[in-house]
Amino acid sequence: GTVTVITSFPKELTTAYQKAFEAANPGIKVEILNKNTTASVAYIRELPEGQRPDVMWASAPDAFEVLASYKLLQGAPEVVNRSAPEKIGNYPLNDPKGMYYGQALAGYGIEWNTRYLKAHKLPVPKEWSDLVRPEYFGHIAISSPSRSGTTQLTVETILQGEGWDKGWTQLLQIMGNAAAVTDRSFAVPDGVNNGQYGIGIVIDFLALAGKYSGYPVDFTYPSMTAVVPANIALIAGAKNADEAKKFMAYTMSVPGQQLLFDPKIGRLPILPYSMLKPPAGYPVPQDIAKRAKVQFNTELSGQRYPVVISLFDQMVTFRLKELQAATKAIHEAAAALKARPNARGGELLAQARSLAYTSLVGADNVKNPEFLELFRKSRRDVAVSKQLTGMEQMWSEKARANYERARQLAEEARGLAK
Amino acid sequence: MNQASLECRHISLSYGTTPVLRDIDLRIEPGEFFALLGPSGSGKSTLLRLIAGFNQHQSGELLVDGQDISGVPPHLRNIGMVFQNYALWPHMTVWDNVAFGLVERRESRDAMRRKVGAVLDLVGLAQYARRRPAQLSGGQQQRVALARTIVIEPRLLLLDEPLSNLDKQLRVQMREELKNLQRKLGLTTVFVTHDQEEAMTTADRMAVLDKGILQQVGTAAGLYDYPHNRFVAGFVGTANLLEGEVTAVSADTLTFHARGLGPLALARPAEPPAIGPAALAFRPHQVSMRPRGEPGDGARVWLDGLVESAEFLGEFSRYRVRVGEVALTSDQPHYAGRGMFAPGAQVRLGLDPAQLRYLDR
Amino acid sequence: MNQASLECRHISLSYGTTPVLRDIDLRIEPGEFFALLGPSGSGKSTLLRLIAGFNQHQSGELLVDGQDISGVPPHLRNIGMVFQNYALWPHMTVWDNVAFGLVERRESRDAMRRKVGAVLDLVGLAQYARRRPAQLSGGQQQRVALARTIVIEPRLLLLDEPLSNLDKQLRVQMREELKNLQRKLGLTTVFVTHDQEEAMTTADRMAVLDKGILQQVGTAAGLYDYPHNRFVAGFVGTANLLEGEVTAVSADTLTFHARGLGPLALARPAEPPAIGPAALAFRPHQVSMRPRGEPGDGARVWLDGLVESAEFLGEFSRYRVRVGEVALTSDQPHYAGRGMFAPGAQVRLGLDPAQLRYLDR
Amino acid sequence: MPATTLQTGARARSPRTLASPGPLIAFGLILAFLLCFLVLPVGTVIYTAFVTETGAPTLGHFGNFFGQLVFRESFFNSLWVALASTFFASVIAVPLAYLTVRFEFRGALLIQTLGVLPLIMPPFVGAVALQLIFGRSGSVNLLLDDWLGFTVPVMDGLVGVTFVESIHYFPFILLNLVAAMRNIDGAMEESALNLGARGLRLFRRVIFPLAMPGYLAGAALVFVKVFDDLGTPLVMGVSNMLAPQAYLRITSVGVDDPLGYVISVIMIGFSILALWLAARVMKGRDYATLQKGGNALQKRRLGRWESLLAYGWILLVLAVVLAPHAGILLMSFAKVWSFSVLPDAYTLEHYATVFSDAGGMIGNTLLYCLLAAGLDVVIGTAIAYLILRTRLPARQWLDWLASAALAIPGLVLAIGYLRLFKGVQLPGSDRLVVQTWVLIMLAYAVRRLPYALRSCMAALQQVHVSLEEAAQSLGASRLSTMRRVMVPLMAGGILAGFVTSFITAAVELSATLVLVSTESQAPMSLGIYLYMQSIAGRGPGAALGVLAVAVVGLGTYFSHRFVERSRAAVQPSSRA
Ligand SMILES: Nc1ncnc2c1ncn2[C@@H]1O[C@H](COP(=O)(O)OP(=O)(O)OP(=O)(O)O)[C@@H](O)[C@H]1O
Ligand SMILES: Nc1ncnc2c1ncn2[C@@H]1O[C@H](COP(=O)(O)OP(=O)(O)OP(=O)(O)O)[C@@H](O)[C@H]1O
Ligand SMILES: [Mg+2]
Ligand SMILES: [Mg+2]
Repeated sequence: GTVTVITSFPKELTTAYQKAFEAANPGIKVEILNKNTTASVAYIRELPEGQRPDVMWASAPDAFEVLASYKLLQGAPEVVNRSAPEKIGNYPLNDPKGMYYGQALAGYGIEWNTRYLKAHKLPVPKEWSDLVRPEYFGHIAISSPSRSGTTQLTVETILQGEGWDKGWTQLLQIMGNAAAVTDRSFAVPDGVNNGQYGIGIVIDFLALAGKYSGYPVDFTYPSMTAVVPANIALIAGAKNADEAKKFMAYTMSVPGQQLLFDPKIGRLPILPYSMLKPPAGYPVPQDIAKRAKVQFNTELSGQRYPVVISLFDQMVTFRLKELQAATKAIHEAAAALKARPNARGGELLAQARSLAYTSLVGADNVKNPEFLELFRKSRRDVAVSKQLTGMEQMWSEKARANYERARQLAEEARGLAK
Repeated sequence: MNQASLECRHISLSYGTTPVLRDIDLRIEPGEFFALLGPSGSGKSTLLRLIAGFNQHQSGELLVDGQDISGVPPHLRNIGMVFQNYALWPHMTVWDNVAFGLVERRESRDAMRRKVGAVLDLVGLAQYARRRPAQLSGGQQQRVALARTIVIEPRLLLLDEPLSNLDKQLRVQMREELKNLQRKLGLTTVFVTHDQEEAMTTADRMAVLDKGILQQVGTAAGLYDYPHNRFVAGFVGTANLLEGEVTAVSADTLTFHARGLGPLALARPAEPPAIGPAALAFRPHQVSMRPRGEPGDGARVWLDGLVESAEFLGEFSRYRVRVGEVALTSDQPHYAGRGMFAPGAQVRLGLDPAQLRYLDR
Repeated sequence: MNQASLECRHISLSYGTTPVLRDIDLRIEPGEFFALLGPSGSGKSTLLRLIAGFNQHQSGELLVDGQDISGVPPHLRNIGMVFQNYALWPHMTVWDNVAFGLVERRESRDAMRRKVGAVLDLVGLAQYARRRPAQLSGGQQQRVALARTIVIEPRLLLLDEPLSNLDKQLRVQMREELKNLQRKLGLTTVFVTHDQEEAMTTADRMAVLDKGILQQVGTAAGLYDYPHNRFVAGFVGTANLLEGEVTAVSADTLTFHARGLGPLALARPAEPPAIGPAALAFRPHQVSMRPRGEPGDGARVWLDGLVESAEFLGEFSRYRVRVGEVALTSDQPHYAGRGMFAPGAQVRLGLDPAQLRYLDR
Repeated sequence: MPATTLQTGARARSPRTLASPGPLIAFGLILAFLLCFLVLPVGTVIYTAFVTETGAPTLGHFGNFFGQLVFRESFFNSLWVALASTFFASVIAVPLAYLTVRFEFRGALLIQTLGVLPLIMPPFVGAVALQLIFGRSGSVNLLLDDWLGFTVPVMDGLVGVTFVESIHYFPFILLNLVAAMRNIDGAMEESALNLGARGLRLFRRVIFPLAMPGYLAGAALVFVKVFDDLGTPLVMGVSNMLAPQAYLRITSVGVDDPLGYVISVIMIGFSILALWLAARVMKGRDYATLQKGGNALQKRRLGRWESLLAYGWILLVLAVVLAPHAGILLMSFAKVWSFSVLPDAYTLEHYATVFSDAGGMIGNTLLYCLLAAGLDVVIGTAIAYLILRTRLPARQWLDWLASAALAIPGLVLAIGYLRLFKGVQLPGSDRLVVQTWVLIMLAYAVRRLPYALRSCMAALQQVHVSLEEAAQSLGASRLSTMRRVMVPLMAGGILAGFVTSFITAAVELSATLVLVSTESQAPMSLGIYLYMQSIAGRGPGAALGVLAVAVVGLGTYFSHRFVERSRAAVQPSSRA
């Protein structure tokens, strides 16, 4: 029979698995349906039972959550390779509810273009905190967490690592240096590769693929990172569930995992390296996870997910211009004050910083279950939608006002430094 | 034979709020060759387009062979029309333009070749068959438009100034051919023309249209000799009109008081007009003209006048002669070598009482 | 005043390999009103377009006021042209169409309003100023085209059948206005027409073109009375042509052997033709017609004939009369009530020797 | 014949309507098509905008929309960008069209074809290529920085979007304008010349107004397209515009935000408004010039300086608008191209990579797009005819409906298809409709219909109605008149419509992504997307892009050749 796999993964990866699996299982054909995550979810949802593809294979955990919530996934615990660990760092490899399973690992980090950094005489950043420095102004790219589940995890990692308030301050400072917040996660590594951006906050395999393809780029995992699984799941109402399970099992088997080391794929396996033959110098996920300072709390992440992405969009994605302007003014004021300190100026600058880099939602608020509950409700309810859009509108207005005020204060401060 | 009668019953049409045709009542007999005359903008084209099905009347009935065809779409009417602006298809050759209607009628290739060839010969364009309309002169284009329509032998043929861009010779020849064709096929034909001679020579009957109103319908001689009103008198041929009043009618004379000229004692016509305002109409070529000195015969009424201008028109010369306060036109046959009256010459004009018409409208 | 002379020197032009104008040699004097006659497709439009600058002659010179303007682009020639197909701009109102040239000449608003108003009055379209061309009748469109051109008072005015779609009355009126305008402005004007009467009444001189060759140039009477060749005789007015041979010329008589008719003894004209093949031409209205019984006068040559057909043309009736083996045309003035000769009638035709022309080409 | 007359005469009593069944049937068929493949599918998705969670109708979402700062901003940004892009696109297209149509111009055909190429810029590749050339670290800026020490941020923010949109969509204007100008009767120009107009004034007062239907068709398309365009702002990272906002909200995984659909509805409304305004401008005017045998505009010679200027301008414009294509070409041969003016090294490998896949994809693209574009011009011509030549009530609705497709995100349409045709089997087989390529083709046809429609309308507006009446009076039925007279006369415009539909369908992605149900159905646009989704695949993606451009470009060139040739026959044989 034919196993239909719906996936957002690049062709190199899917083709490699397709060939290897077909060779290992004569008589079973693999049909790859390549769609982006949104299209995949829509496609599966709209097909009648019995006509759906068999396997969903993608990075973003949120897509799987959505499919699960529509009862479009079907547990298949028997395919899980028991040799794999239960958790990577603090992150459970498989869905606690047993609907989808980690098949490979990926970590978020910093990618940079060496030529670009050289041309702009910039040092190589190592940690998230490096990115707040003024010299990186206008050189950083990130994709929006509302568009990319993995970016959301990165943001959440920072928030959990630094604490809500401090985390937002750092995040906003980094974002003030951003050149762009892209809507496609792929745009970030792509932009770094071709030199449009100097630095990108990206998922490791995309950066590594660039590096192995000969681009002048490099990648590092900051100490505060999360290693998260890419998932695979069996779709409910699949045409060909039995053979599909075979395919899923294959991807998690030793030969299946070994494929991940291919330079064009460049992903981290879930199996311990003792069972595989990793190339020399290949990053070890367990090590990265161990190094990481964060104890990632999946539940917390899940709870405040809608708040975080919405807040991020209102404060950063849609207000990037204003945030950039404020940050620029702050950097300039800081530089000026450093050369000629001025007490009043310092005060104003501090005020500006606090205005620009403070989250509009307090740490208490996010812990308030009612507040969180509001974001869980369906936006199709007019009243809810009204409340939510009212909230978003308020954030948006406030963010704009704050950034504007911060810019003015910083300029004032800079004026005082003369 | 393909004869069809055409009848318009109380047809009215307006473009927006502008009335263009008003209560047109007209019957054209099967096989008749009917001319439509009228000044520019009087609604002639509109009437033809209405018959062909491109305009819709707001009231009235349009009957062909007694059947109301108001709702029939143009292509089912089998009414051929030659458009005033030719409307040739620029993307087709002359041949294809002409063959168009035959193709629609699924004629055999042979029949088509024969018919198109014949009609192109008829209009004298056989050697232009492979050209496109843009490569033809205006008159040639007009002939293509004509050929295209007559080749399908419609049951009713509408011609909107089909010969206006042709020279006289070709025109005469074409209209003779048209007439022959019409006779041969018994085609009921309605055609619009500005050329009075054309109308008179070819048409069995004709109608004069003015401001959307049918002024008079009749034979050429009928309209020419017995116009119903001033408009027709002036429009069909040239007419001298003396405005004035019939003041008295006796047993054998009639007194007409012409404005600017004074009373005239005239012979009483068979059907004398009513006492009251009227116009006296007569044709310029029916006016005799003599030098002032020469004696006139008694059968005519003689008026003294002064030549104001003289024009040579080929067959005749046309004089404007001032008589009292009015200017009359007089046409005199032209003979080479024989002198013309010069402007300023003193002359006498003789009116033939039998040719005078009294118009009260 | 704006008078310009126009001279064509040995101008030839072909479309591809088809020669359309051949060695045209023509001089038009400043202020002259010049008519161009010729059958359809003879090259009249081509010649006008050439003068206006839209066609390029392959050889020869085109001089205006003595200067060769062959290379001057059309918009700099200041030569107004009325196109045979009107070429009105459909997206502009009548007013805008007419004002177009004035706008190009940067006239003041006031002057523009005045001039456009005046010319629209002239062509009788003042109340149509706000319409678009598509809402006008054919004749109205033609008048707009005319107005648009004369309003700019060009130094040379070219008219390509400017009145062909107008009725007779309007035509007469328009051509009088044209003529007045032309006189007032002293505009040198060349116009193409199919209407011989039009050409004769308005033009100072005229030229007849056939197959791209200038056949004759002269005044109306000159062409009419003394045509150079058969073509001109037949084209300007109607002519009876008797083919045959001049067999003898004596002191006061001349013998013409007409084909199909036999020898005729005629008075010797002042400039007698050479012995040899020739044609005898005379005008239908110069042919007297009597019933066979009536005696004819001795000044004419009388021939017996048989009426073949009769047509009523308004001012006169036209008869085809068979004489021997040829058919002659005879026009007789029409009088209401007076009978016409019926087909089949036995008649005598009288030719006036003074009006006979001998043509050897 | 009399029998037919009798029947028809009896049936059609009312004197007002020439009710022959043909137009009614056409109207019905088109309406059914639009209902099935546009209104209903979209309705099943977009009704969310009008209902609450429980399904009760509401307009509350619209209220919520207008309260939002982001949306007001987005609206004005979109409007501004659309207006500016229309303006710049006109600046590019109008001179190109005028120069090549009215003057004897070497390579006019080539220029007109090259002028269409920008449309064939596969999404993603085009943006990437443009970044490589004009981006912050693109070739141009690197050179500028090296030599002059400054950079030009043409690719940033709204300016960037405007720049990209202008050079991407000006062919809409070019194509339609060229077709329209070719339809002008030469005598129109001659009489203007004769009255002393020339050069720019002649163009402004006569030629351009007469070509107005074509220009407006093109400009309206550019405006609406840019207003509704998603791809460009998305890849340029500008989210404060309407289309991205709608997209972001509709596609955020797991969030079913009705505001996304509200935005879609608003975009549809606004697009229709724009088209309606364009139609108003034309209303009551007449553009038909082809009537008396019709001579086309004559080509004239340019003077030496004039031609120097003209060629200079054209080369400049072409250099800018073809930059992305140069970029793609370089990319397809590049080993690595990063932060440098030109690639580091070249290779043919990428072509080898894609070659195995390319055949099938080219075939699919041609199959879907030719069918879709064919369907579009047929429907487009029919709608144009119904609107301009019949008095059917509500015929204008067909136009509005069809044009609404411009504003509908491909994703929405595709989801609608899946939803509407769920479980429907292909007649005569057990295959599901949703798993065949038919839906992909139909989605293309529906989404590109507005392009074809605008062109067909423009073309028909220029044909004098008496040409058609003449055919009818010779016994040609409406259908036959269409086929034998109208369609040949409209050929230029129809071709323009066909080409635009074809080209834009060839690069359509959003609906494709959802609707492709097996690998073997993938068209080139999807292939390119897939390759471009991986770093290592950029080269092969670009190579496939080059193939796409070549295939579609050749198609365009030959169709131009075809029309030009049939036109040459109409031109007078000699002009000295
Ligand atoms: N573009 C062309 N290509 C080839 N031949 C042409 C072209 N235009 C005109 N002709 C031919 O040139 C000849 C002269 O044409 P022209 O238009 O000058 O005639 P005309 O005297 O104006 O005739 P009409 O009185 O019918 O308008 C005609 O035989 C015509 O067929
Ligand atoms: N589309 C239209 N809208 C408004 N008025 C129109 C329209 N078409 C024609 N007319 C007017 O209707 C009247 C009659 O037009 P029609 O074309 O029937 O005249 P015609 O008798 O054929 O004149 P001509 O001899 O000049 O061709 C004219 O006054 C014209 O201006
Ligand atoms: Mg008319
Ligand atoms: Mg002509």
